[in-house]
Amino acid sequence: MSSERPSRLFRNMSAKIAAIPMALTALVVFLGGTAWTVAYSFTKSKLLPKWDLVGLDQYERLWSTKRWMVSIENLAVYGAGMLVLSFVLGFVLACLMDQKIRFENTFRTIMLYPFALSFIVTGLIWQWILNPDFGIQHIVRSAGWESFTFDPLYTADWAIFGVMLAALWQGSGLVMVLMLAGLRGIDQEIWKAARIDGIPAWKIYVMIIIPMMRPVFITALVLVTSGIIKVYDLVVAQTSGGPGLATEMPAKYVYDYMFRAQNLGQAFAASTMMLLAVMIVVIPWAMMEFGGKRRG
Amino acid sequence: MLQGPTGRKPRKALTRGNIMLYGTLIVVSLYYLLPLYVMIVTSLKGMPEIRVGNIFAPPLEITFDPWVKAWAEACTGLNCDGLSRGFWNSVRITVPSVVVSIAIASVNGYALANWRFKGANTFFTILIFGAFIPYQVMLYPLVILLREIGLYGSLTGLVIVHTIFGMPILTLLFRNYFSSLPEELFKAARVDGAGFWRIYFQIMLPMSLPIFVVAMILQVTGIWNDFLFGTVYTKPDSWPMTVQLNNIVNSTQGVKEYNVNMAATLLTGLVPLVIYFASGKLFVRGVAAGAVKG
Amino acid sequence: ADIEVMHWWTSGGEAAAVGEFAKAFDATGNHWKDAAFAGPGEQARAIMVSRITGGDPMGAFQFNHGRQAEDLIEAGLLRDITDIAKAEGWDQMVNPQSLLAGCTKDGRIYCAPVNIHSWQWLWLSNKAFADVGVQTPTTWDEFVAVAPKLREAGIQPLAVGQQSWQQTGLFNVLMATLVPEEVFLSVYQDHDADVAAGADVAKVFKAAADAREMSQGSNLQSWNEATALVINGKAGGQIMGDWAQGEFSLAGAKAGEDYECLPGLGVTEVLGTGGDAFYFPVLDDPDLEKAQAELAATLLKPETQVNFNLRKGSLPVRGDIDLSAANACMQKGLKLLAEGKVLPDTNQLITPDTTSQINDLFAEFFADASMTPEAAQAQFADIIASAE
Amino acid sequence: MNAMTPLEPSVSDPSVSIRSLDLSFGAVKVLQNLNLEVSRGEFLVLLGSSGCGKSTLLNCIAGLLELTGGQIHIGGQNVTWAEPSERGIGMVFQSYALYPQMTVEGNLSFGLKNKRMPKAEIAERVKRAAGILQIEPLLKRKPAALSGGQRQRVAIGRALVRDAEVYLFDEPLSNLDAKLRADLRVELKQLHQALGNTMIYVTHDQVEAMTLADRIAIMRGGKIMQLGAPHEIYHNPRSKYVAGFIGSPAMNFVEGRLEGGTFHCALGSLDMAGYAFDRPQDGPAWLGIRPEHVAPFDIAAHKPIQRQARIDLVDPLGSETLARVTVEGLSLWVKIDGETEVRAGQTMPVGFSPERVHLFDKDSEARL
Amino acid sequence: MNAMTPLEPSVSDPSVSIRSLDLSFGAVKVLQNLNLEVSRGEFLVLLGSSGCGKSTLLNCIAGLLELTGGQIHIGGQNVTWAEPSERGIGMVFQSYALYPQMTVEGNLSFGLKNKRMPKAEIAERVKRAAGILQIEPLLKRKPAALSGGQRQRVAIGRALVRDAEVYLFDEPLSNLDAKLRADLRVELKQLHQALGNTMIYVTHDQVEAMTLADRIAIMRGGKIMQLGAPHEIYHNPRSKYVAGFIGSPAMNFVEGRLEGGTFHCALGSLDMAGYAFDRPQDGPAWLGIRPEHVAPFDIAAHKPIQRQARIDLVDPLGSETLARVTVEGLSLWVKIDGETEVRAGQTMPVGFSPERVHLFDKDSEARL
Ligand SMILES: Nc1ncnc2c1ncn2[C@@H]1O[C@H](COP(=O)(O)OP(=O)(O)OP(=O)(O)O)[C@@H](O)[C@H]1O
Ligand SMILES: Nc1ncnc2c1ncn2[C@@H]1O[C@H](COP(=O)(O)OP(=O)(O)OP(=O)(O)O)[C@@H](O)[C@H]1O
Ligand SMILES: [Mg+2]
Ligand SMILES: [Mg+2]
Repeated sequence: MSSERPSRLFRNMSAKIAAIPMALTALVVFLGGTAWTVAYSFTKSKLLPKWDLVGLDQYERLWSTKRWMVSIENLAVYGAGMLVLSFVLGFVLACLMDQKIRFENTFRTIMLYPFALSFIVTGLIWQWILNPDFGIQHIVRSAGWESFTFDPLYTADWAIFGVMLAALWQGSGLVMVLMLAGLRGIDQEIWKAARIDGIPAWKIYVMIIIPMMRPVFITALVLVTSGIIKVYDLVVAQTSGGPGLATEMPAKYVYDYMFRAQNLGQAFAASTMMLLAVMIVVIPWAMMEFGGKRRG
Repeated sequence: MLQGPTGRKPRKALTRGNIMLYGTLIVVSLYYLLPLYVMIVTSLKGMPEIRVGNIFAPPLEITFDPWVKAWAEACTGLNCDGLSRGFWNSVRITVPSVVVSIAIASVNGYALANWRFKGANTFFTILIFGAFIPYQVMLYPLVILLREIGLYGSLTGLVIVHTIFGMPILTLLFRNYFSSLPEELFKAARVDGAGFWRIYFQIMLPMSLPIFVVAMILQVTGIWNDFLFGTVYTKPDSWPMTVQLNNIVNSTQGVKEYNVNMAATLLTGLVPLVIYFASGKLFVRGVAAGAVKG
Repeated sequence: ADIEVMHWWTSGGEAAAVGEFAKAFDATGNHWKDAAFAGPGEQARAIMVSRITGGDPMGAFQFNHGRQAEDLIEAGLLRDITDIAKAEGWDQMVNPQSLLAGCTKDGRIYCAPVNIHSWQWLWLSNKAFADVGVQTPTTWDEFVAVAPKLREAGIQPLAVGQQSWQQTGLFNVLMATLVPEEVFLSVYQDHDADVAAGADVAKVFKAAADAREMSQGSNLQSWNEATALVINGKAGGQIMGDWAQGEFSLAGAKAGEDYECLPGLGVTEVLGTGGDAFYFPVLDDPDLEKAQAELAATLLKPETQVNFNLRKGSLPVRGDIDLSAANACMQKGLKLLAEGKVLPDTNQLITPDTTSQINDLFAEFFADASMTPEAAQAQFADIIASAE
Repeated sequence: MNAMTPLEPSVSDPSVSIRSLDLSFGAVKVLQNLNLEVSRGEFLVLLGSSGCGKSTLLNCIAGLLELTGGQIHIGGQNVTWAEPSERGIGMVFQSYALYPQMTVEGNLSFGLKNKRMPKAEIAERVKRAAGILQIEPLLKRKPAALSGGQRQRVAIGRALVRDAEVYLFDEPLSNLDAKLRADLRVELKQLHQALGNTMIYVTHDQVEAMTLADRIAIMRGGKIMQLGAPHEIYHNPRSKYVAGFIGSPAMNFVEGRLEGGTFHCALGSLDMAGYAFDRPQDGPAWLGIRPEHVAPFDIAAHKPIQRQARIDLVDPLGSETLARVTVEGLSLWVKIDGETEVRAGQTMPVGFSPERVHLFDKDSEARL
Repeated sequence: MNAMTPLEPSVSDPSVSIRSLDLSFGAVKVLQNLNLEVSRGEFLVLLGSSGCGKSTLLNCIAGLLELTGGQIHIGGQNVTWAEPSERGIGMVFQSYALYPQMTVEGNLSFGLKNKRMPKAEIAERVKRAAGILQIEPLLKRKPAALSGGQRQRVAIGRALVRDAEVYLFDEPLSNLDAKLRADLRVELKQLHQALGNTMIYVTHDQVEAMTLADRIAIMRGGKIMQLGAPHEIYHNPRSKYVAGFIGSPAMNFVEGRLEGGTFHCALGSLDMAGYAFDRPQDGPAWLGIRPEHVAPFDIAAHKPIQRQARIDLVDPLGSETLARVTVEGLSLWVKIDGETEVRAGQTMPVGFSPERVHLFDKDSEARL
């Protein structure tokens, strides 16, 4: 009898062929691109990448730049706030939307529409709305509450929250929709069982639905975090990193050095640091999350 | 005999729960609508009124000129035909990019979730890592890559770029969704003699409508609003509408016409808006209801 | 032949100006294929560089002349147009000559300057000063002196958008006008850190601190919102480049009646000669090369210069033309140019890298009232010391 | 509303009482004017063909479906509109509906934790239920890593740990092997006796129905056909449907005419002397006789009615053997004890007595 | 690979043959060195306690799980690594696994469409299967709008419409009522006879096992304990486990010692003359006797061994009655026919003959 195990290479051939674009993207673009970036971070490339090695100079400069340090702090505050807020808001809204409400489509579109608008202008609108001279503060004050103060964008300590307000406005709709899609996949029988168990609705969500939606949460987590790490347009449009350095972000540092300051080497050093940080967190996590058993 | 409540529970519109529910939704909607309101109001005002006025005040004198201008008259360089110029380019870019990127990512996600093979997870991990790489960092390497394969400057090249950048999140989105569907269905289909593609099209796809909508929302928005890739990887002839939007809105030294900016932004957002609204029906409930017991 | 020209002039007035170029170029039997992309700096530059490195360059593109294109020139990607310049006699008629210097690298010319934009203007609202019952100031110092009055009356003395390029621009204007020209040059041209740390520059930082004081409460981002305040009389003044002119005229304000413009802040009447220039990537098609040459020549022809700059609101790069149609403020500028009261633009002197470090410094300085001028100056000197 | 009197006489002290219940899914009417009273501590088994509405009825009682019409009372309270959790019920779902992300232990204890029961007691109860259901080694697994029968046991466990006034079981033992099923049957019976709560239990297993039930309700097409004690259902079915439905293999039916106490059919004219008539009525009728009441071989000799039969088919079940025989052109099933050797083709005498037959009207199918 | 000889003698013309199969889920070893040969056209029933690995075995045969070790041959081909679709199998899943977004009709025809069968033939087959399964009115519904039993029937239908060389059925009738189940049992048997394909069928219903099977495999903990014809399994169990597992209610066991053909136990010393010893071996042993082999009342008089018994508990099942009795302090189940009236508390004689008992070694539990 032929008991030869056939070559593993040809098993699930279609699947492997279908995954070629992914493999190529991963290897050539992401891995290759990262390697390229890291390599050129050791050069003093300016407008064009140039193989002109300077060792760790770019890194030394990077870590002695105040703006970079402040950017990292800002990112930490912004990231923590955005993660928590967009998940809470996105999930709570998705739950509300899942209550078989009327006009679901309208509500959903309202919450999602900001996502469709270019930040170049919405940043400006939020600037206006948060502007103490003619925005909300002005309205409230002219309504009689003279001492009302709301000018986050012009107070260094609060500016980051002003940015968050706009970011949440733009991005939470998407998180909501993603969660809603997850909720729609949940078997109604589970609800029945939980109702029999006499569990209050919020607890059903927390204890049963959220664990069941783990995959969707992971997707949302990656989506939101990668958005946080890459945050750029919004800051440029809304505060240009100000007041002072109060809303500078690492990604903005990278782009500014790349295109505005024409110092590719510095930009690459900064992005290498960002990628390194991401790698330290993401790779072990992803290996654990996706490498193990088939299903969670 | 039959006293007390009987039959279907009457649906009272004004229960406390409903007031809370709709109340919350309406309050939240206000947060989402406030900036939109400001934009609309501004787009209907003349410039002098904007310079003096209160941003929340309704226009004293409604004018649609900014809309007309944004659509048909605003200049970008020599061409003064507003947003309308790039509209079809945008469509030409968005349609294939959305279709191709979603198609490839969903097939990838499906292959990863259901047809596990060696090495897949390593690639996938790199891919997820790729989600965190700032686009701009990859700008030049991709230029070089496309140049080497001879696709630089073509629409195909741009579609490839959009596909590449959409791939990490979309693949994750689909992989995670597919792996939360009951595995037995996949098994049953294999026994039924369905191959890789048939299972994908006939079993997985119909059960994944909500997630396809999410993917579509992500991609349509992202690609429709993109102008960086659209300009970096193609020629001016095929630049998307957002270049016009950017030009109208973003001129640094020239005069800023806020009303036209607002109108242009709102106009550009209309296409995604239509998609959002139209996709509502696909948000079906209980996609796998009745499939398995357990 | 069709020449694809990439530039960032997109708003209505700018577009009309570009139209003049196109008209003139098309008249030579070629065709100006327009590719406009707004926003100099990050994105436009990314596109241009990508197009060039992607092996599919445009025929010509706009840059701020200065040191931004150095790398491209070194990489041999840009065409040497020295012979065209010679043939057209640019070395004779370009005024000031420093413009051409900005295009020159190792003795070869790589770009065609087309206009001059200057930063050194103080725009003042007559209405604001009338409201507090004082004469509109004619110098910076007067302005500083009346500032408290304005503030008492609830008028913002100085409107400054909270973007670092505006703040740095303001500082450089102070630098160019409040201390002798040599100081400006030794700091920016020679990167002399000692001078940068010295007493003269300290004076400038003091003035910058005054400006900071006067701009407190200016809760704005973009420069034209600030201009709008000046137009409405809600702010006393603004230091901004000549492009602010456009906002005033669009609002129907008249120079001399509704507002005043003080070149050189009324202190040292001098203009920086920043501006735009066109570069020409190396192409391997002789037809296109010929067209490129014709384009370069056309850009500096007298009538092209007149028509373009009138529409653009900027100053022409040659001194031998008549611009009597220009408005009062522009006339002031022309006069200064003619007198040779010019300074090179900082873009020509320092790299974008240094510029952006200085931007960061002033962003911080203007946002943080507790940062002393001395501390800021020390950092400034460090940056200058490391400048290339 | 229509003030109907319930079909069945009211039981005393009803625990669950269902009045004129209607339920439709869109256009599909699933339950129609259904009335049912279950007394406190009663074990009621619902039997009925697949798709007749048993699960739907349980769902209505649990409050998981919105009624189209009618009322439901539990423990004397009108709970028609009450939340499922307010009804004091425990339920085992036909589809299990386990919480997929919780371990077996989590599934069992979740409801209890929610009631803020002390930890020790929860552990105690979970342990007990797991013991009864023989799932102790699985407590740390998630449902996905369980076999079908194990999942079903977890589903039962989730109901068992609770103190409910009324338990609703939807085919809880269908995926278990005979041995385990017998064990659990005994456990359930004991539990029911110990706790004294009301049980409404859907099953397809007649042994289960017969051994567990205080009363059995036979449903058909959303209506209750007969409600009574097991022996009554078995020995005194009110209609041909019930008679045919209960008993395995099913009752043999012979078509004929009843005339003055004699049944005329292919078997000849049979004297029905000894049959306990309900309401004798001449006309076309069905005669039913259960396979176990057709006596084979020598026992046939003792029966008033005897015929020769040819054996067509033999199904040895071990403890007994089923034979399909032809008698006078009619095909009948006969149950023979497992020790007698029979072969297809053989002939044998068969006999039965009129006391053991059932007569039904041809048209109304009601018992005569 | 390890060249093992299969445990069971090779059947001629094997349709499915499984050699040294191992399967683990992580650390849990589910199937261990399992060998099985099923011949062409055979109807093999897998019986075993819940969680013993039956579904896992079917999944392995279908190619839905990756083996840890061993080989599977179907129709003479080594299919160990083949795709499920290449194996020529049809399968009914225990969890149904219906395609939720397709109608019942779509579910049934999906496999056929995959084979590019002509439309007319698909329609024909679907109609036939729907007829057999009594689901014609449901063809346009989606699974979510079906009852549990209806879903199960759709799952069966999906396998039935196909021409598979081997059918794998995982408890296909567990959620159906007795009547339908009997109907389908007959249909399946006929279908099997008509098509002549191999069937591997998991069930918990012993009647199903006995009536359908050509051979029964009793599994325990991932191993096959005994494989044989139904009557052999029933009458000649090779081990105490098999003896106890098959038969409902389960066999009664009495502990004692076998010494020189006499079994000493609480019932006294029983002479085993007449018992067909396999390999008589003195020592501690179990004596097993099925409830239906304990003769009650007058029949007891004919048996060699007789005792007085007190009835503790009576379970009337209709066609028969189960009684738990105490004999000499031992508790035994006795099956009594349904017509005899018995009451708890009554005493009666019981008897059995040594031919009907089963003796097992105390330690190895193997048949003596
Ligand atoms: N994914 C898994 N991980 C770990 N153990 C598993 C997994 N799936 C099944 N098992 C275990 O493997 C054993 C065999 O499961 P299988 O489903 O084959 O049982 P079965 O014989 O079909 O039982 P049932 O009659 O209850 O359906 C069970 O004990 C089960 O707990
Ligand atoms: N959502 C639905 N829409 C339409 N019809 C439905 C729906 N759910 C169930 N039905 C129908 O209602 C009838 C009763 O279903 P139910 O589940 O109560 O049957 P059941 O008695 O439990 O049957 P089984 O023994 O097969 O589980 C069935 O005929 C079924 O097809
Ligand atoms: Mg049911
Ligand atoms: Mg199983």
